[in-house]
Amino acid sequence: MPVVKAVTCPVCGSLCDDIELTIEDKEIVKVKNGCAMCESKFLNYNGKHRIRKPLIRKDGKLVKATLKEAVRKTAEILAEANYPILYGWSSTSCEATRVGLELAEEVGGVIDNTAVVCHGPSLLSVQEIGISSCTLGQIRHRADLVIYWGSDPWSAHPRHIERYTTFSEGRFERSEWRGYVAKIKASIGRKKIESVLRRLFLKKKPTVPSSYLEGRVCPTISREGRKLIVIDVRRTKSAEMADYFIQVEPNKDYELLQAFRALIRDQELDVDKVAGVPVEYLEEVSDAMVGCNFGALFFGVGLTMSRGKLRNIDAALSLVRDLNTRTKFIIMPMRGHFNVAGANTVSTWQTGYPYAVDFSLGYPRYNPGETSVVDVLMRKESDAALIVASDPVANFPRKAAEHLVENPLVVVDPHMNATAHMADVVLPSAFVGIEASGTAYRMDHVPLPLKRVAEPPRGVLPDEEILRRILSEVRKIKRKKQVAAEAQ
Amino acid sequence: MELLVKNGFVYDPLNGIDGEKMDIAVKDGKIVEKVNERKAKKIDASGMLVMPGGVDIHSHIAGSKVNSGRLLRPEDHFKDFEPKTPITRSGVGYSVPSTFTTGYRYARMGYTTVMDPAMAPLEAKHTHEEFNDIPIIDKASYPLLGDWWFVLEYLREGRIEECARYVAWMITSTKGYAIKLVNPGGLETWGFGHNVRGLDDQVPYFCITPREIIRGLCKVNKLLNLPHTIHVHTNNLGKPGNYVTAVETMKCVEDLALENKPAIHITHCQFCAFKGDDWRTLESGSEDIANYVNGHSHATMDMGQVIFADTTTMTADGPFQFALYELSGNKWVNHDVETETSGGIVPFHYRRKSYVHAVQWSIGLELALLIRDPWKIFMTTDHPNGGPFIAYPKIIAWLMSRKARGATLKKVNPRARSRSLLPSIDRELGFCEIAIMTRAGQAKALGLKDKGHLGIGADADIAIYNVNPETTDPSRKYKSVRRAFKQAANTIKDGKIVVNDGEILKHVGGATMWLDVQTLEPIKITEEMKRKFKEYWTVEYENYPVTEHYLEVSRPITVKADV
Amino acid sequence: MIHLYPKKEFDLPLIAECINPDVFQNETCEKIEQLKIWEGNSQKKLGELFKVEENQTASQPEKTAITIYGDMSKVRKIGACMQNGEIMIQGNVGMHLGEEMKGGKITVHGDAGGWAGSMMKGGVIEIHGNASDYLGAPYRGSSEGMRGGKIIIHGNVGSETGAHIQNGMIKIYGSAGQFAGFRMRKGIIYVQNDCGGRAGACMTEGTIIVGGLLESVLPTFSIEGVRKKAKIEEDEVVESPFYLFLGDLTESGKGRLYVAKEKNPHLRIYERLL
Amino acid sequence: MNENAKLQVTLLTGRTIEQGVGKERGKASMEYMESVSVCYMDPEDLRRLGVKEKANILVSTNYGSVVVKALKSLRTPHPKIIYIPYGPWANVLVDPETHSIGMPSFKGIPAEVEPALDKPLLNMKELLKEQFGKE
Repeated sequence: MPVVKAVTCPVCGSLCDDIELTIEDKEIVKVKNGCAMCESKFLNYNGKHRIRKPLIRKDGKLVKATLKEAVRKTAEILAEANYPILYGWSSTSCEATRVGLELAEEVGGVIDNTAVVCHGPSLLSVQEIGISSCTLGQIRHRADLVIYWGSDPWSAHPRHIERYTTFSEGRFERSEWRGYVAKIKASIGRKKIESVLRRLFLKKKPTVPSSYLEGRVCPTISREGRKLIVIDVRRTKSAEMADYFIQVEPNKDYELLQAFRALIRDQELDVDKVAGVPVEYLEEVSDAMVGCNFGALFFGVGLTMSRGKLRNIDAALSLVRDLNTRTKFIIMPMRGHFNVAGANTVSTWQTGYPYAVDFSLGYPRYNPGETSVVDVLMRKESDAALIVASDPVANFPRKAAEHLVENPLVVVDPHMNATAHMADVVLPSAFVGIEASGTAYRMDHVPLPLKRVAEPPRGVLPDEEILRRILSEVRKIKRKKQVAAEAQ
Repeated sequence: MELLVKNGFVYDPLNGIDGEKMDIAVKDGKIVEKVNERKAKKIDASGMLVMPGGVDIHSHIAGSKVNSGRLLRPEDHFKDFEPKTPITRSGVGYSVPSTFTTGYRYARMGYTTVMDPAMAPLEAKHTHEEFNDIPIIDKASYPLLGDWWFVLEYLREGRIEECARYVAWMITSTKGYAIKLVNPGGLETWGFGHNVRGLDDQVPYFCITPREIIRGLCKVNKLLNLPHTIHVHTNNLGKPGNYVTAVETMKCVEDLALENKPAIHITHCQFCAFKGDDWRTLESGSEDIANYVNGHSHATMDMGQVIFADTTTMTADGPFQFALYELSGNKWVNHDVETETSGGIVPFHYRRKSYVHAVQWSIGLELALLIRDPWKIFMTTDHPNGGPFIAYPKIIAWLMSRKARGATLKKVNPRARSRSLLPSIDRELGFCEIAIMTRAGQAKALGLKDKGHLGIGADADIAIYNVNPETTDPSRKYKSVRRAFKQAANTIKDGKIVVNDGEILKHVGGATMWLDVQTLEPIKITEEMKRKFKEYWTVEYENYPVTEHYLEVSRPITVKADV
Repeated sequence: MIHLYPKKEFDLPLIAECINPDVFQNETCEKIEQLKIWEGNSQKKLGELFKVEENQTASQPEKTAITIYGDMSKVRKIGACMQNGEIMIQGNVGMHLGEEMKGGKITVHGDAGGWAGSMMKGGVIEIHGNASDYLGAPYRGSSEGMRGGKIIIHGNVGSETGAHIQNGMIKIYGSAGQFAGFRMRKGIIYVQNDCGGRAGACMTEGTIIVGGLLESVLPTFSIEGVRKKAKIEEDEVVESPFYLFLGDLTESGKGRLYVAKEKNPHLRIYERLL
Repeated sequence: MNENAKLQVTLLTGRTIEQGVGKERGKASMEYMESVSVCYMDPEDLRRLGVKEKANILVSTNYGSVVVKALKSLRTPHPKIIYIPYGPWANVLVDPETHSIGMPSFKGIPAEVEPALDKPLLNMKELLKEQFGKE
């Protein structure tokens, strides 16, 4: 049975590229090294929810159509629109996004990627503060303090800790669980380890302080080696692995971050508690931050989505920047979709801006809040929509989705999702990273190749190719229009 | 297709042509002896300058760092944009332009070859993806190798030939063009937030000094027979007193030079020509550097000229960028790359009225004018570090005209003005010297045989500028010279007319040049290397190299190495 | 005096930098109708979308005045960069009203969209309804906020009012959202009623006066004392006791945050430090 | 059971590994639906509400209300904080206000929970039909 090695996993922003797939009769039958989400994707991608034929809405019902008809219909919708939106892009290849940007420019539309509802605020804050960051290997080799804030890697990026941070083996810093994992690895399979570890952590006594355990003595972070701190509104699975957990009151992250900033500048605070956490606990953590050799702060959408949004990130970026005058510290957003970083990257090199790019005046304009897709929808301004590899009906607030489904709506996706159900044209596409090759960018901006390991269903094309066909059809329509206008 | 450029004043220094009125014939993208005059498309260049297409040896135009700079500065693009036309793609400009705009703007100035000087090997795919979206101009990139763990370890152990083989593997795998060193040793040290202070400082944990790295890679460069020398951004860059480091860096490879051939390129030399103990006592170290360079033949350099404007500094020199952040308080990006290198970005505004900035401005021009041989110093702004490349015509005017220098000098910080050497320098460069500093010399230093000249067989990359050397005295009429170089009358790329009067006529894809370094015995990827790979990087060995599929227009250059 | 009447209800966003007294000045109606304006992704003439009428008046100031009747909430960049003259809008107006305005006056009898008075350098903007977010704030990535002039809002405003303000005055007679005066460097922001949390975050200098309830004071502000009154401008002083906080400590700032004592009993805990 | 029990809470929405796995199986799959039409609550709050685990509850915010299945949270204590994974059910409830930065407020929204034993839990199709009138 052929085994394909070094496959890049097209699920989350960790972009693990050590997946081994066993292929039998052109089907993936076994997945090695992957997490639960990875396995689920590789083993089930071709299930019964797959779209295999293009669909066009006729008399209120989606009916089968030819690819040519569907492309033609899509091109007509886009070419006639006065303010179309082109949204998605973070679950497809950079190559497809590249064509998508050209299409957006051609039709004078607004092109936005899912970062807008994920780490868009982080990008806005980077644009004000900058960011002290690095590739993940730096953290593996050097970090002796790792903090996850508003992020639950155990659930959203399951192998992050093992591959890149606390449990990884670096040149200057050892893995915390190496002995442990190695011993168990020898006797039982990898899958079991995870459950063993999980059970272990659950058994571990909560040495964690929280606002609900007041009156206890402030625990100290004195352990040698790599330390793990988790800060979150809930005690997540990741929190249970941590050496130190701080439970912050919902919507109070900004206050906590600012308090840390003041503390690392040796400023005194007038208050005893911040965000429900006694200041003495914070002092303990800020000492750990200043005292480490190399610290890393990972933050998730817990910061970008709660009250304060971009300003939470502003404070986090500033905190890390300030820490660099005392020690080495880096910060990184935990990017969700496997190629959301790539979508931002391509958009930036072609237009100067990472997302929410408005081409309606013939050149790129950028102002999230004005040119971002949720706002455009809330103001009911768009008059057509192309959704590529995303499911906004399932991800946007209902009010925004309402206007979206009123627009002539085209969906390019391998699966029948909520948005596809509402669409006027549905174009089935190949799974990028399984049935189509390309490039994706990891959360630290390392580009990795996506492999084609299986054949797409007959007649199903990759996003890149579908978009090229739409683009060329749009150009044909526009040329015809121009000729007609000149003839008049 | 055949093309005939008629009656221009041709400046082709590599072929000894200095302003002769002659025709240039082009066929199938190459310069040829002659073409059928009746069939060929003719360009009337009478009363105009005809030069080889411009070559830029050092300009940050693509890759992860440049793109982070773009991302960081929406306010930089906000008012400088280019709308889509039926021919061109849209984009944004100023100090970090988007890819399409970068290609168009270079082409409009008559430039056809640009080298991106800093590519983190791990992120090489990114650079190449962007290259595909930079139209018209040919490109290449230098991988950053001065702090790569393999280099540090093999050099420490004295295993120079093995080091050379790995460097060869790396250049070929990343589709790179030359060995780039940035603050050698300092970037690894920056991994824990520190820096090296000089050529003989130890790199923590690696027991090697910057001097050993520079000498080691210089030897490697020779063993591999690479077309360009090592390309060095010195230690202590941007620190007062660093001209000593620059001179020492050149000295340290003096004995490695062969038959007067260059062995080292010191890049953006302006930034390492500072004399003085601190910013207050800063003065120009250009004379000391020029004296050294005038007396030796193993070093070339480029200016790194400062332009008074708001720009975005970006280098792989992480500690330097952090120092710049502390100095300016502006936003700061740091990006360290595992086992390889680092990088940083800080927006920066060079102001006429600032003493330090005015001194820097003066240093760049002093270097270019005090170094007698134009084949040794090339015109750059270290785009965008000293200023955006669109300012090149201004620099040409300053170099060609005392009056132009005087006009700017009048407006700068008085203390800097009184200390500037410029008033004492009478030298004014001619068009031939400009042609050397902006194309011929750069192509020669890069070892690009088909570029930078108009001899038979050369690539038909030609720039035509609307200024008449017989009737225009550049010393007095520097403004018309500036105008002419800003918008080429025509730019011809691979025999196609791509620009007419500063307007883009064609969107063609430029090629990506890279070295296919062939070692005597092919590089064996041993189990040891694979093991090391797993330990050092967080990506799999198979996913590391840049496959040729990433290069839309690939132009490999085969190099036979001696190892 | 020029009167503009929208010919239809707008659905698409419009970019209308040309609606500016400096542009209209000394132009005939016919010329004004020819001015370019963007509706969605197509370029139109002003006359296609608006009825343009001229009202002959003798006095100079009125000549350079523009009055717009109707809902302009989709129309952006009205009065951008204007230096002289007057614009009056009888209705709501869209984003970027008076962006980078240097002089003159804009009056809105309705609500205004985000970024009103963005990067303003001089002149006056008076809005009788509400204004949205980023009032007077700079463009993305820039820290060059409002530098001068005056913005008066009679209704409520959204979040990040006066972000990065470097000088000038913003007076709000209603309530304000979160992060008023974010990274403020100088100038005055007055909020007569309630104010969302995090006022003055990262401010280094300048003054913020909150007359109503301030949701919370950031932990990085320290109490300086109680003041009997707070001065907004020469002839406008609020006489009521205020807590005075200094901050933001994270930026070693010396910004002054006045919070009305009576309306904010939750801040009484700070009194033990006085 | 207390019919009139109503609880004022803070709603968080976010990712769970179950939702991640379900998503990759296909957005129309049972697994996906079952992973996103739930609400994780502190057991104390369930008790206060007088409902058992897996009972239907009605969650309401200023922006809408939807029936989901109550689940006991393992990550306790977090009284008065409820958690619904990203998906069409959560979207009915979240605050669309972006504060002019493009990002709606997905976390930390004031909400109200009440028992809804008599109200059905809609499937994806029914929910979309109810919300958008399209299928």
